Amino acid sequence: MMSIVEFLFNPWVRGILGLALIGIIFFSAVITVWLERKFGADIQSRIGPNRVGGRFGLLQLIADAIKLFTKEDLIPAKADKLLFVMAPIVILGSAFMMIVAIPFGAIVIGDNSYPIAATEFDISVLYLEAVSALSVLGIFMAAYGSNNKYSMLAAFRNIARMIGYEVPLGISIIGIAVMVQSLNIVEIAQAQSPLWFIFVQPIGFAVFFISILADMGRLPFDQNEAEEELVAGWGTEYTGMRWGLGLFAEYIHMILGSCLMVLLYFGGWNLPKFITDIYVIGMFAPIYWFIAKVVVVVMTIIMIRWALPRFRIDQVVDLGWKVLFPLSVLNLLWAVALGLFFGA
Amino acid sequence: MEQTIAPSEMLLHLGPQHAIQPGPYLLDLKLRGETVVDAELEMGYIHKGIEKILENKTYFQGITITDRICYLAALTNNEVFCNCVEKLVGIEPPQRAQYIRVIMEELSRIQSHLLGIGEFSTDLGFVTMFLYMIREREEVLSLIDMVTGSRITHSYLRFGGVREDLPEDFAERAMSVLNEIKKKLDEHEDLYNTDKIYLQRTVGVGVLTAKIASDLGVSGPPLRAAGVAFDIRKNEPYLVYNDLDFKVCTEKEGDIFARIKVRLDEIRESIYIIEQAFDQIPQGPLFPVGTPYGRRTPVMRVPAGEVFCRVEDPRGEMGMYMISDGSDKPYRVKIRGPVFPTMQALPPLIKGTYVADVAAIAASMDGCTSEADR
Amino acid sequence: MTGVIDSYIPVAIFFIVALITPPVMMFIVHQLSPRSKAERKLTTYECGSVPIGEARIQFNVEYYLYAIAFVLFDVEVLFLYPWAMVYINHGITAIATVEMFLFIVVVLMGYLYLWKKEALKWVK
Amino acid sequence: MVGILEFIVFVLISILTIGFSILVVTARDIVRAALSLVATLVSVAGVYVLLNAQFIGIVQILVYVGGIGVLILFAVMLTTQELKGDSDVE
Repeated sequence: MMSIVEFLFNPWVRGILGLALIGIIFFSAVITVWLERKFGADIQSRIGPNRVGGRFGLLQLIADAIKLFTKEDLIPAKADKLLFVMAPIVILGSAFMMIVAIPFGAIVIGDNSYPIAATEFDISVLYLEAVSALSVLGIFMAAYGSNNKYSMLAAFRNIARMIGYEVPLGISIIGIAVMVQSLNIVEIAQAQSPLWFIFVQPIGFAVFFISILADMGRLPFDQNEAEEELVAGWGTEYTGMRWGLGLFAEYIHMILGSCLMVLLYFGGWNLPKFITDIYVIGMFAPIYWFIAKVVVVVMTIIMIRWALPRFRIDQVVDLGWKVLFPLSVLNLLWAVALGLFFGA
Repeated sequence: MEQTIAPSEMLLHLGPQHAIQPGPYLLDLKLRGETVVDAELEMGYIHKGIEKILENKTYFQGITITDRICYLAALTNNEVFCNCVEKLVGIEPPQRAQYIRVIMEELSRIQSHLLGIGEFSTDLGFVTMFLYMIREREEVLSLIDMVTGSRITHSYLRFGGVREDLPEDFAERAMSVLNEIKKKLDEHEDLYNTDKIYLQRTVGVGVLTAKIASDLGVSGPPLRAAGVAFDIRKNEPYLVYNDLDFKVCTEKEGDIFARIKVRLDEIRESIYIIEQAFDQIPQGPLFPVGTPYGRRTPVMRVPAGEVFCRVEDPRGEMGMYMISDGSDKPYRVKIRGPVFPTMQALPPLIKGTYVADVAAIAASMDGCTSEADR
Repeated sequence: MTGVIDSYIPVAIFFIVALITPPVMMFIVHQLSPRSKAERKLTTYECGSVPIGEARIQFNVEYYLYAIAFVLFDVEVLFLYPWAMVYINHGITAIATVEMFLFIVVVLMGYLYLWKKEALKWVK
Repeated sequence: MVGILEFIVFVLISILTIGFSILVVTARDIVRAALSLVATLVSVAGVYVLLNAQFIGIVQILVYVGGIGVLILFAVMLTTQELKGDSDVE
């Protein structure tokens, strides 16, 4: 038994097995695309995709995949071909690199819990923040590469939004780190086993939630893809799969953002011991529990998308600097006070 | 607009094929960063030559053509055309026909405003509201469909009357639908009035002052939102609007919020008008008795003369100038549509705003390119 | 095979996979998708009009002060991370807390200065 | 074995770093140069991680790519770009 665990904890084995997570996340991104349409349709009291067939229009997914794979790949004549080709790699790479550090639940055997993550290191939260910022550069590359005015406007909006929300996001994460005295996401998740941090730091959660929505570019903050003025944002010149890669990266970002939210504020996968003690079922129960929470968060994000109009870009940046930044500092002070009270 | 571009400026075409547009037109923007420095409007991409076509069709055939001026206001376009011919011939529709016309035109106004508000909502990224509006518009279209037999191009009006009488239980069914819409409208307006993002995006943005509006000849909701109580139904009543009680909805601010508010209010006013019309509608013939005019008027010669008529379109003042030389076809038809002047107000409005506001402002004017280009 | 560095081996594996995936995908697409030649297809999209001027202009970033402020605050936030790890249970709680409080106050002063000087305004 | 592996990785990262830094000075499109600079900084982050200074490595990415990189792009976009003309930038 121990030897198997040891084998599984070999970083090489872990890394290669972890690649399966990419497949799973990719697949759940596809599911999320469908969910977004279907759930959105429910909110708007219409049927949604139903023409292709399958129960609940599920075959639509396959139809979409076929479409993406068989569309002609065009590179505009005026494009900077190198940047144009590299951009989706950077955008998708940023999403993939995030998957490494996120634990997707855990398997509990006896008193030990083994998080399902490709790797585990001390500063994974910081790492996630750093890697997710890379996609902004990818989007800039796409815009500059495709030499399209709408794309350029979109890329600059994207950067403006990033510089507005990265700081509050960072400070709200410090608020968590101060309580746990760790930046390891597994430890942060486990530290919440009696009490979720959303109840401890409601302000911090609000800041984090809004910032991560902005980071993901979901609707009140999707100025970079406002089709009413910027057509398709950075992806205007992209066709078929090249665009599809960017789309998937976006949805992967959304899922990973939701995972992060669950891990930081909704208690991760932790379950009371009497549940995890049940043989076999208890072993995997944390995974289901984690997935259920992530699904709820994803649904909430989708709901927000269909329920709100869009901010203007200057209003977005104002919100980040003038409201969220002070709030996040306030939350930090509150977290320090709590940390001193309980930690010392 | 000057074609010279400073190195830090960008000349961006919005259109002719763009998501903000109900039809193709070209909006050239000169941008400095996100700010619109200069704007130019170019129209005429879907000129259909309707005025010329009308001159080459008999009067009766012309009715069908006027449907095509604007697909959202087919009934009012019919009305202005029939009005002109009726004035030239010197007949007046009987009371019942007039009431039916009022009912149908107000229904048409309701569906047009619903679509206008909905389209505007999409341009703020508020797709759900668009679908809610469309859902309610479908109900209204079904009502119109019950009477006219078609949803978009009705060809319902005839010289001196209307083509069909109302179905038997139309009043009850219409009122039940309309009351439902009124209830939903309260909900929607509540949402519009309280949503912080919506208010940030609309209040004080794209202010059309009464002066600019009247200088450019803007009419309809954009003008009324600027505080000018101008409504042909009140100022120069046609049909039986004199006998009906309604108020002209105005707002003072002239911004996007006010324009949408005026439209929402006008839907309520229209419902109120329809309610009264159902109460007051008399029994009687659909066409003036003792005249040859009826559902089918194959060849008619209209006495020579000229006439100008105007009605209140959902988008404003719809005028038609017609010269007859005594033959079976009009000698000259000139349409004064409400949208062309409204569109002219766009460049001054969007100058100095942000790119994101362009979509919102353009949609809040509720232009119908089809009608502007004719 | 122990050491902190080992936990970065999966990161490296993922990095390589992230580099390889899109080209592989595009290779499949190239096998499946149709090819056709037409000059006009490769023109820049601008709502059906012929673009006037370049997209790569000297872009007027009205909000560059935000960017500078962002770099400053980003770095300042980073100083807080190590502090958050060690300020308790290392015998320096009192002094670390006071010092960090001072640090935050200084940062906030800078923030207020920015606000006062209207650097946090989209268009000046 | 670890030593050899580390050495190989180090050599790879060095080649990347040096290659990108050469691109910074040779690229004629100024935005390409800026992006190469960012790529250089990312590779340097790899060196830091290899030196067991993970925190510095990630701070490198966060500050230099997220912050400084964007600032450089802004600065570059504010300049007049007369340096265009890489072989496939037409």
